[in-house]
Order: sequence, then C-alpha cells, then structure tokens
Amino acid sequence: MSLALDLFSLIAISAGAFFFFAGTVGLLRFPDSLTRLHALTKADNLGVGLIVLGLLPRAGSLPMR
Amino acid sequence: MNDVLLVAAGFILLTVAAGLVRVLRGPGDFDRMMAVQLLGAGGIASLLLIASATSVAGVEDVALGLALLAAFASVALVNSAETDGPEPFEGEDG
Amino acid sequence: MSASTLAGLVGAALVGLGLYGLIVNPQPLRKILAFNLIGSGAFLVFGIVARRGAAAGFPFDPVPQAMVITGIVVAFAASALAVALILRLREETGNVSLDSDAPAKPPGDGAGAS
Amino acid sequence: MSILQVLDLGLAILVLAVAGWTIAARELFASVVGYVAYGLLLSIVWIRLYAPDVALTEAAIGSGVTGVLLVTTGARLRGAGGVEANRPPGISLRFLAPGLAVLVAAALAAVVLLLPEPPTTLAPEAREGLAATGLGNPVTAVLIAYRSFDTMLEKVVLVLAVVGVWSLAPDRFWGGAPAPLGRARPEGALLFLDQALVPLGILVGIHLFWVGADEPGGAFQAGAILAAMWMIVMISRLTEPPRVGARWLRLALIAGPAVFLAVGLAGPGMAGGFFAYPAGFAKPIILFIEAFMVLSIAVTLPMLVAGPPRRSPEP
Repeated sequence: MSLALDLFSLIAISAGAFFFFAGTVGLLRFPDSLTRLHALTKADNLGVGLIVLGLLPRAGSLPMR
Repeated sequence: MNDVLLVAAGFILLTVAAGLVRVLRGPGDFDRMMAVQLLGAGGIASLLLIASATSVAGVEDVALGLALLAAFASVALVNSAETDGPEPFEGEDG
Repeated sequence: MSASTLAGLVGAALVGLGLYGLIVNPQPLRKILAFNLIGSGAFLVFGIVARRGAAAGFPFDPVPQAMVITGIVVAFAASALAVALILRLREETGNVSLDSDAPAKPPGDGAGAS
Repeated sequence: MSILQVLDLGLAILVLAVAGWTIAARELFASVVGYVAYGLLLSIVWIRLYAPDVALTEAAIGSGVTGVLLVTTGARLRGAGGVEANRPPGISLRFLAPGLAVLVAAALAAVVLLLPEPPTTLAPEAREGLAATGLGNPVTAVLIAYRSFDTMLEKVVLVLAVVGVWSLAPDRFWGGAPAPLGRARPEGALLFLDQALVPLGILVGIHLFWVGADEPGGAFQAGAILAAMWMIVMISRLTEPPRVGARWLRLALIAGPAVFLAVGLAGPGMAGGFFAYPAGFAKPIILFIEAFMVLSIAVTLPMLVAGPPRRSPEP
C-alpha cells in the first residue's frame, strides 16, 4: 500500500512540476500578453493542483498511512 | 522520498525563477504581474514540498493564506497599473 | 554552513542592500520600500536567533518569533504613517521632493494653512 | 553537499537577486512587483527556519499589504504629477553609499557568524507558559500570555498610527471619508472575483484565527486576511472607505487593545497578577481577546492604506 501511494505521489508531483515548466516556457516564449496569460493559467491550476494531490498521502491526518 | 520532494521543489523554484525574467524585461506592467503570479503559484507549491520534506507542521493553512494574498495582490496591482484610460483615482473633494 | 547561518547572512546582505537603496534612491516611496527591505533583513537575523534557540521540544524559540510578528506589524504601521506624510507634503508644496531647495509650487487650493 | 543545502543556496541567491531588483528597478510599479515576489520567496526562507507563523505574517503584512499601500499611493501621486521631482544623488554620495552599506552588512554578517555558543534560549520558559494556557501553538501563547503586555502595547501603536495618519488631513475634511481605493469604474471581472473570492477569504480568515490556538495562524494573520478581503471590496467600489468619524469604526479600532487591557486589569482580581489568566479558563479568555484583536487588525490595516480623510463629512 505504501509503495503504491509513493508511486502515486511521484507521478502527481512530476506531472505538476512539468506543468510549471510548461507554464514558464509559455510565459517566456509566447508573443503577446494574452497568450502568456493562457500559458500561465495552466501552470497555476494544474501545477499547484497536482502537487497538492501528490502530497495528500503524506498528510498526517489521513488514516491510510 | 524526501529527496524526491526536495528535487521537485528545487526544479519548480528554478523554472519560476526563470519566469522572473519577464519582470526584468516587461515589456508592460501586466507581463510583470503575470511573472509574479507564476512565482506565487510556484512558491506555494515548493513551500508545500519543502515543508513536507523537512516535516514542518501545519503549513497547509499558510499555503491557503498565501494563495488568497496572491489573488489580493494581483487585484490591487491591476487597480493601480498604468492604463490608457482616464486617471484611476478621480478627485472627489466635497 | 547550516541553513540558519546562511539565512542570517542573507539577512545581513538585505540590510546592506536596503541601506544602499535608502541613501541613493531619490523617490520617497522607493525610500520607504528600501526601508522595508532593511526591516525584513533585520527580522531574518532575529529569525535565526529563534531557530538556534531550539530547545524544550520546540524546533524554534517561540519568543523571538513572536517578537518578529509584532515587529512586522509595527513596520507596516510606520510605512503607512510615512506614506501619509508624503501625501500631505505633496499637498502643501506641490511636489514630493525631499530636497530643501526644490522648486516649490504655491500650495494647492487652500488645502492646508489652518 | 546535500540536496537541501543546494536548495538553500539557490533560494538565498534568488532572494538577494529579487531584492536587488526592487532597489535597481526604474519605476515604482516594477519595483513593487518585485517586492511582492520577494515577500513570497522570503516566506519560503521562513519555512526553512521552522517559522510558519512568521512566514504567513511576512507574506501578508510585510509584503502584501505594504506593496499595495505603495502602489496605491504611487497611483494617487501620479494623478497630479510630481513623483519624479527629485534629483539623483551627488557624485560623492554615490561612492560613499555602497561603502557604508557594505560596512553595515559586513558587521551584521560578523554578528551572525559569531553568535554565542551554546545559543541562549527562552524556549523552556515558553514551554512552561504553554502548559498553563492550554494552547497548542507556542507562538500564540507567547503573544497573548507570556509576553501579553508587549502585544497589547503593540496594538496601541497601531491605533496611534491610525491617529497619526488621520491627523494629517486638512481641517475641512476632518470627520469625512478617505479617498476611494479603486478606479472610477469597476469592471465586471473584478465584481465576479469579489463574489468568488471574498466569502472564501472571510472563511479562511476565521479558520486561521480558530486554528491559531493550536497550529500556525492567529490574530495577526487572520486579521490581515480579513483586511485584504475588505480592501478588495473597496477596490472594486462595492463599498467605500467609511467616514473616520463613524462611531462603529472608532469602536472597532480600539476594541482589540481595550478588551486586552480590560482583561489584563481584571487579572489581579481573577488570578492574582497583572495580565494573569485564571487557571483552567486561560484558553477561552485568550480566544476571547484574540477575537477582538482580529476585528481591530482587520479594520486598522485598510484604514492605514486608505489614508487620511479626503472628503468633507456629510452634514
């Protein structure tokens, strides 16, 4: 069970980090403000969301641990 | 596992720090603000990762507060950014 | 080097940076910003005192931390007062210069002088 | 070198770089944007120092509300020109200032490196005090119980700052309302954000106050969040800054220190000491005081940002 949860954390956090990377590339490379905003919102929502999801199994109050 | 969290935190911090180049280059005020928004999101993410790896208790509420304040800061910055329209604060002397 | 020593050195460097900005930057609002930079550097130095004082089962000494929290709030109150003074100065003299021999405009529509 | 050390070093460089930008930027706005980013990074440094309470206070008041104060003032000053009216410093100052800054920074760095070993600490005393209060968060216990007199006086300082700001108003505006915080025409997106964010923010503020007894959080952080929510509503012009003569405003401003002082003065009767809390009742009394402190802080911070009254009081 613990191994599966660790694997879940790993995948979710890696995916979140990837979205941050993509958001930054978009912010730096896209030509105008509106397209940059578009890239930014992906990083904001998916990046933080996935990382919080990945950290969930490590939260102390979860009885599964 | 802790090392993985720290590497992820470092990676996110590095990417959003690269995004801060937009603060330097601009060109407009709104581009600068967007870079800070990205840093806000990345900062919250790496803060959670670091706190989880070094076992600092109770950072969930800190992250919640930071997220709210990032939204507040962007509202206030948009409000006072220079635009082409009329002056943002009209004089309303009685 | 431990994490807390590094943070303390960052705090010292921030105080230096803020001091430089406070002296060199001509705009009053930027001076207030630089002053806040000095403040946060000093708080950081205080913070490592708290971290080094870890004892009795706490990973930190709560007394300096509580003092830093009150300090941050008082620093904000001081900034707000300084900003209000700048706004009043603009109202009285027509500009926000801190130069004593700056070109002074006549006071705006009878705003002060009571 | 472990991963954590590399991370710390990178964080330190990043903080210093952003701080350098706030000093070096040409315009006020770019500088303040850098300052808000700096506050966020600094809160990660505070987490590394195991100080989540300070991290939230620093991000909320130290960089968030201070940054908003500065850009709002910048926009107000821009309205009539004259922001750039100052001359750059002379040539001698430009060479002296870096020397002085390096000297002060080096002296402080020496202090940091030469801190006494073993470190002095008050943590055991705070631990004893914590046991008496029934709280779980040592920082809150220090603020409200162990060093309660300091915290009360610090609230008085906030009230004095409001008095100072208000007394800078011209006589004819006395008792009136401060200038509006937002643009003349509110925008649709902002109104939508109000509806989505502000109720959530109020909930989070109250939550931070309540968990502050046992976990990171407390009166200052909760008050700052609630203050930020009120300022958002004022920025979108759904409500205007209140008249400074309004009785409810005056009462809300002094409620925190007044209740705190009253409980402190009742201490000798209840528990045999100035600012002493009776055994067994400490926690409810502390939460009672904190509730009024949250109210006072939530009202004080927006009034400090709004500035002195700028409109004549209604007859």
